Amino acid sequence: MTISSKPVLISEDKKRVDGRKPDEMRPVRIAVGVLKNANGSALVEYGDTKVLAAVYGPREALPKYMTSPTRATLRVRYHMTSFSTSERKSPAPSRREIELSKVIREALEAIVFSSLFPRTGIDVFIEVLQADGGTRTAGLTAASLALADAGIPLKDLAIGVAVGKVNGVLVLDINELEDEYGEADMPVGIAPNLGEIVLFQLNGVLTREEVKIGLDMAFKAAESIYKTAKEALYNKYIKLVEEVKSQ
Amino acid sequence: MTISSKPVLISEDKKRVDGRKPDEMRPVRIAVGVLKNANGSALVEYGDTKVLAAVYGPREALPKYMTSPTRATLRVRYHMTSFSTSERKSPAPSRREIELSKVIREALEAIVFSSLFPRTGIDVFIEVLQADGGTRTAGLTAASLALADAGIPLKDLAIGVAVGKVNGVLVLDINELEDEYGEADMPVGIAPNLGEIVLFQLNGVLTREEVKIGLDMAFKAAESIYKTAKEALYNKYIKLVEEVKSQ
Amino acid sequence: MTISSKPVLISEDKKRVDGRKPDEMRPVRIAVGVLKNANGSALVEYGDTKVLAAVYGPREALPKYMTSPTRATLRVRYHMTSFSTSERKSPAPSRREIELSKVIREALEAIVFSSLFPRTGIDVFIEVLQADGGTRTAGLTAASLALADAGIPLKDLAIGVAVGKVNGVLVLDINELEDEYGEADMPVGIAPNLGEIVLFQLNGVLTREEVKIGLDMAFKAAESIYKTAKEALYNKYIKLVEEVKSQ
Amino acid sequence: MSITPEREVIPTMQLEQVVKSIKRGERIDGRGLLDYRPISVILSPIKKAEGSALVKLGKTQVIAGVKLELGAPFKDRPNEGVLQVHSEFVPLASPSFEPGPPDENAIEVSRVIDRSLREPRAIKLEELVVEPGRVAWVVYNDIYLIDHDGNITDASMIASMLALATTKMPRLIRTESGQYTLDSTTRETPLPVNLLVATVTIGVVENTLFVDPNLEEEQVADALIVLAVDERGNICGAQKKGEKSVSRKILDSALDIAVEKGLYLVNTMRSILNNPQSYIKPLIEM
Amino acid sequence: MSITPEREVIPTMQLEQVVKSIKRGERIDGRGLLDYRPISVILSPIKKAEGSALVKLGKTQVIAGVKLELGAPFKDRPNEGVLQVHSEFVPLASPSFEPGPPDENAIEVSRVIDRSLREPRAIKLEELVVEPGRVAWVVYNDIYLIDHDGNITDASMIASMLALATTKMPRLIRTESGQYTLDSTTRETPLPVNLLVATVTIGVVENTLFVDPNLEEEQVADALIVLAVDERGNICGAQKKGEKSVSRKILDSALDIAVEKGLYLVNTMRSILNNPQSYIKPLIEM
Amino acid sequence: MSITPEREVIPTMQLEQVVKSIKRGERIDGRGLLDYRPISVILSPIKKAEGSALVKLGKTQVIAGVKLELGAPFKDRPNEGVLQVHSEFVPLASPSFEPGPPDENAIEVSRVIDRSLREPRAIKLEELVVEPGRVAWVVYNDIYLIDHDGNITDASMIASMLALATTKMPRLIRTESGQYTLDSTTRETPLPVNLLVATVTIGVVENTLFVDPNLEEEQVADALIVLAVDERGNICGAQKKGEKSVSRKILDSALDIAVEKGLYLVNTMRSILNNPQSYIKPLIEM
Repeated sequence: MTISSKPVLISEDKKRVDGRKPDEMRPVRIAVGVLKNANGSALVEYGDTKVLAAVYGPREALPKYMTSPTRATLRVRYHMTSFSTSERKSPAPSRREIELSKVIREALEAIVFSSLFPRTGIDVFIEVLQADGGTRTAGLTAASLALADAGIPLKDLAIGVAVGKVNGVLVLDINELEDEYGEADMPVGIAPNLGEIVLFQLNGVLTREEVKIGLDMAFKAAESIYKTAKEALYNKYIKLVEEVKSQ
Repeated sequence: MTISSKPVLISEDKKRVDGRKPDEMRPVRIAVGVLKNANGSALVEYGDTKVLAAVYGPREALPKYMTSPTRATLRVRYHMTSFSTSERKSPAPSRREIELSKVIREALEAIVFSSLFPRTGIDVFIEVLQADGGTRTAGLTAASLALADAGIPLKDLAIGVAVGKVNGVLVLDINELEDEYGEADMPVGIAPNLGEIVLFQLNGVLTREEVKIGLDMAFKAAESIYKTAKEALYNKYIKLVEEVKSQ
Repeated sequence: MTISSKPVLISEDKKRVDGRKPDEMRPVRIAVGVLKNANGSALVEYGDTKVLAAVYGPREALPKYMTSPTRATLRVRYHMTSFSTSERKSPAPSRREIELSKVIREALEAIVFSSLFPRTGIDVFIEVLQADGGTRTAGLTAASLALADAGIPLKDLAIGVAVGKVNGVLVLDINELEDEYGEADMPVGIAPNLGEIVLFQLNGVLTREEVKIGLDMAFKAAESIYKTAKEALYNKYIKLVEEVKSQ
Repeated sequence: MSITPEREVIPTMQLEQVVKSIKRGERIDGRGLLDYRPISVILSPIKKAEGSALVKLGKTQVIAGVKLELGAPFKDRPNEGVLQVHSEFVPLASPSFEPGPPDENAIEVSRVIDRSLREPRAIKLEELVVEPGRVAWVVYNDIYLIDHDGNITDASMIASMLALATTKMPRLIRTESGQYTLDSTTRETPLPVNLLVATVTIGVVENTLFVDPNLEEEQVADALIVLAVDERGNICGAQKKGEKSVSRKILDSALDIAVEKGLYLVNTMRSILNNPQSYIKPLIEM
Repeated sequence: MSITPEREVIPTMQLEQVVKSIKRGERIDGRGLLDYRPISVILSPIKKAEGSALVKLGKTQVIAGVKLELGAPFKDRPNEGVLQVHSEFVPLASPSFEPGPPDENAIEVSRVIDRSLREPRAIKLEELVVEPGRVAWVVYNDIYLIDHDGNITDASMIASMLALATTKMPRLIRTESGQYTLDSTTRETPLPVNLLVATVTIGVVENTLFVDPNLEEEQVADALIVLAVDERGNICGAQKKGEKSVSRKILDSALDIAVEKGLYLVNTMRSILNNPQSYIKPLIEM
Repeated sequence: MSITPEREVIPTMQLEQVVKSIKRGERIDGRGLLDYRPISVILSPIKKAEGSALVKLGKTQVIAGVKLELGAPFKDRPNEGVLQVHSEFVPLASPSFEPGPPDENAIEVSRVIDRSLREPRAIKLEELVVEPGRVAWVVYNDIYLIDHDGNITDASMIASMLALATTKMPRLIRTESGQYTLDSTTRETPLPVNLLVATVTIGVVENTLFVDPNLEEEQVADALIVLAVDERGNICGAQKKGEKSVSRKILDSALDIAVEKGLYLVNTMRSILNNPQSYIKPLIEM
């Protein structure tokens, strides 16, 4: 890998490296129900970040792990394919992947009505197909949509979006270059209808006020992603209805 | 390791590096019942390739794996001792050993009357003591003899033999040098009485016709190895009878 | 690490590298009941060697391992913290730690009345905080004190002490420098009241007579460590009584 | 250690139906015995990889990605680049897959594909050495199965072959101190490919042979015969799978079928590669 | 893979008591909502480590040890030393810990501490390079939890920070052949530390916030918000934990609390470091 | 972690018989207390190894193989070759062995043998350095137990010692660029051996001592005392095994027995090594 000097992340006319304004998301594309085997699935793209999620369950839990008499057990795996990153990633789970699996599981625990399915397991598998910043937030969005697609009752969707700080400016939905050379990356998971935060991390240094402004930006962006997500769910529903009709 | 240039594998008078004719096996030596603890065992030598196999079972399966209510579960491990190869082999199972364990298990599934022993496990352990080409085929022969020695009802023995192509000539039972510098290695597992194929792999490039000719060679060789194998079983039986008589 | 030439381990006036006489222990410091969660615990120092032991149990054994209908199952782990050694130690268990866990477990089996607690597990966890020679012997002492502190009936304490040979002289309780450059390290575990040996290893070359003399030294030293150990147990008992009174 | 797998529990009625269909020569999904399912392809979906392809074979979906690095050649192949094939059966692809390192089935697929590429010299590894014995290109061909509806091997092979054949190598930079690095932002010369290879997976039910088994057909098959065929019609790999034996006659027929269908698959790939732009499209169509 | 953990079984009566106490603003151990438990410290208990500290936060006990080695810098950071943070939840610390490699909880703690040290540049890693791109100091910050009574993160952070701030580097020797070694018998210059950082763990029970949860309080908390604060009062790390969501209002309050209590912890550490001799004492007092 | 093993379930009657026999001084297989079982040996059965030996001690069978490679010396032993001893209890040797990495029993055997070879300097490691601190011979002594009928340690030690003492080193080649390789087709000078070492395993049942326990005797023994003895009669290794303690008196007696039987085993090995041709024979006699 060639070592480049730190690039200019915000141009004089306040444009970012990919031409976006500070509070502008990358194009968000969402498809639901993309896999045959899984009970629910979703493919989510934030720009060049592409994440696939599948849900199996509620299903009889394997003997390998315990179930609970009062609720469904969630098993969540966040995993990066080996070709998703600039340098090939070893397929073995890294410490980062183990941490993010936990953080995303806890975010999903907050939205799943798990008490409806005692003694079962709900498995959520996330594969990052291409990583260009924001894989955990796109992954959270994909996971909650796959849960919805699987028909599992949810309190709300969980929408992930990262706020960053680059060249002193707070920006929305940072890409890899901004993450690498910027000052902060703050991934936030939001349940837009509940107005609640289900995931919150900070990697970098911000003032207390910057955190609060960043949260405002995240809440606003979550609303807009939420709309796209609902459309994707609706599109699949429409398609299903049409299929039924045409039979 | 010194890098040598490719050796002449077939001399002008059609002899191979070890002096054999193309359709000539290396000396095959077989002994059955060579271990005290195992329910059945066999030591098989194809020239300098020496493989030991042991069978335990049918026995109560360990809690670690599932049993079937309708059949015996086979567990097969093909393993190379660390001193069996030119460069010392790490004792941890390699991807090659994992694949060959599966291939040999499936070959044995085809000859064991496994439905006779529901809810039990039959364990087959193969240790390559010295590797000079044809370890999986000698291993298959040894495994089927160890099963026979353990008194497990078999549809037939499974006899392994490899056909190779070296310097453009199809040859029987290739050794390591021929494997390394030859054009193809085609291991075949044959149930001689049934006339059936239980293992079939090809590592190399052959025409469709060459594959068929190679199969003819393998079937012929299997007949001859089968004779040696039966003698070894008979010898052990004779010895047992003599022991019983002498008591 | 810089390679130093072999140091003089016994000076002309028969003093050792740290000024001790051949049959002199390093200062032994013992505290019992140092942890809140564990049922029993002990911290033992032989000079700069510092070892912490904790006991959980008798407790319901986890499904991961079998219990016995006739006795308690002992699980013993001897482990070195990564900062305990001169070169940082990987936290993964080494072959040495696996062996010493077994050797210490067998020593403890000899003193625990395990038949009093059928179908339970007694877990002994030893962490070496700082290693300066004699970690297994200090660890054994700590483990038996943690068992006593947990109220588990014992036939006797097990006191560990190492005898070494340096510059041709038998010496007591060798430190790391003496271990590294000396001729022999003979760790001994002794049940002082029973007069029995529960652990015995030799790493080095000794004559048969030297072994016997070394054992005499070890038995003598064990008596003295035993006294310190009993005081530590007594101190904790006194403290408890005072606490109860003051309530 | 290889252990007899537990059977998937499928209602017997359904299984019988699958078997009957095959014997009748008309398969449950309406195909003839020697018909492949529709093949749909997206080329280069993963821009971060030097090459990639998503292949749908019926409802089976596979993504292959090719990553290039510099490394040391194998000791016994000082004058060649290194090819590494890995296959991951990630748990999102099937209810029967568990997370963890590749099991024997995933390892078998990757090794069959590895040999089928290596033996006919599908990749010109001899052109991928930088400094003999010291530095060579390492070609990682990573295969992710994302939806499993049978015949993983053939789908994985098509995806691998297309990913490799569309791989563009980044620029190699030699520093003044004689070290090598890659400028991973560039995509320059194509990876040197000698020829195309396909695998043909043939199911056996009693004496009936059929190609491209779907998941249910795999579950009723006595055996599967995987044969790799290169564009010259040679057999360049073989693997019998499954717990039953096959007769000599069956194997001979399978060889004939393999050559025919192998060339069909090679031609399908060739026509895609002749017109790659039509196959570069977004993963999500809005 | 992350799996919903089994709950510890605590008598419900007791749990209810813990919740009631928090809501009443007077905690079961008598503390106010924003009070930390007593902090007791032994500096440099492990002489074999270049730096070490034992910290008791109430009954939670943690030892951090710092080992220094020479190694290669990270490829993308050729001009910096390497910081490695590892946390081990050894089974002697709690009846619920099992032997084995670090689980997701131990990994999370070490990664939160790693980021909270790295991002505000608490250690001057740029001063720890020996030969750019080739040789650098590797700083291992190893954290052993030895008794678990809640709030592992804050206790681990205090122990790490004190161990790092009292670390003395051994002499670096350059041999004639241009190799480097360390004279591990020496302890010379202090490890270059830029600033002090604390983490503040805030528990949430319904709408009540409280700091430094003990084990029982952790078990009833809806969520935990961990916020790292540097000595300038900036937020330099954050991690929401737990299975329930938090409102925007709660998070805003948590940020305010974190800055206040973070500076309190930084000051506590500062006063210890200003008078280190008082904190160097034997592990066992006779 | 070491866990109390489950007992093999043997009918109690039979166990009692074994104990009674020992106490009576006449063992179940007719031996006296201080008699070893017959030792039968095949030298060099594995030509691919630089040295090898198959040893049958009664019905216990062990193969040791010695492989030589070039590698780096240990950092703290720059002037010595490297000895690596590994013992594998492969599952074909006993119904109670499972596949997997070596367990504590296999590790213990290999470490006892390693120390017993290393401490008396049985191998002249100082003659096995090629370039101090950089290149040295690495001697892998790999022990495969293939049939387990008790006293694995002594059988493994005899096999190891015979394999090492008959090892022939391949030719070392120094290339023009100063690299070293081995010509693995050659077998030239013998591995330099200083002296022979045996281990003597002594069983204890109450106050009775006996050597070379078979499997059933091991199961009833209160403890096993393994003592390594070199050809000079020195004690060069020791390991007490088993879950019961031994008295000082027992240990003293064991030391005396060990020296006597150790020299017996050394002499047995010496006579084999003096006449190696008689012990080079095929594994399978037809």
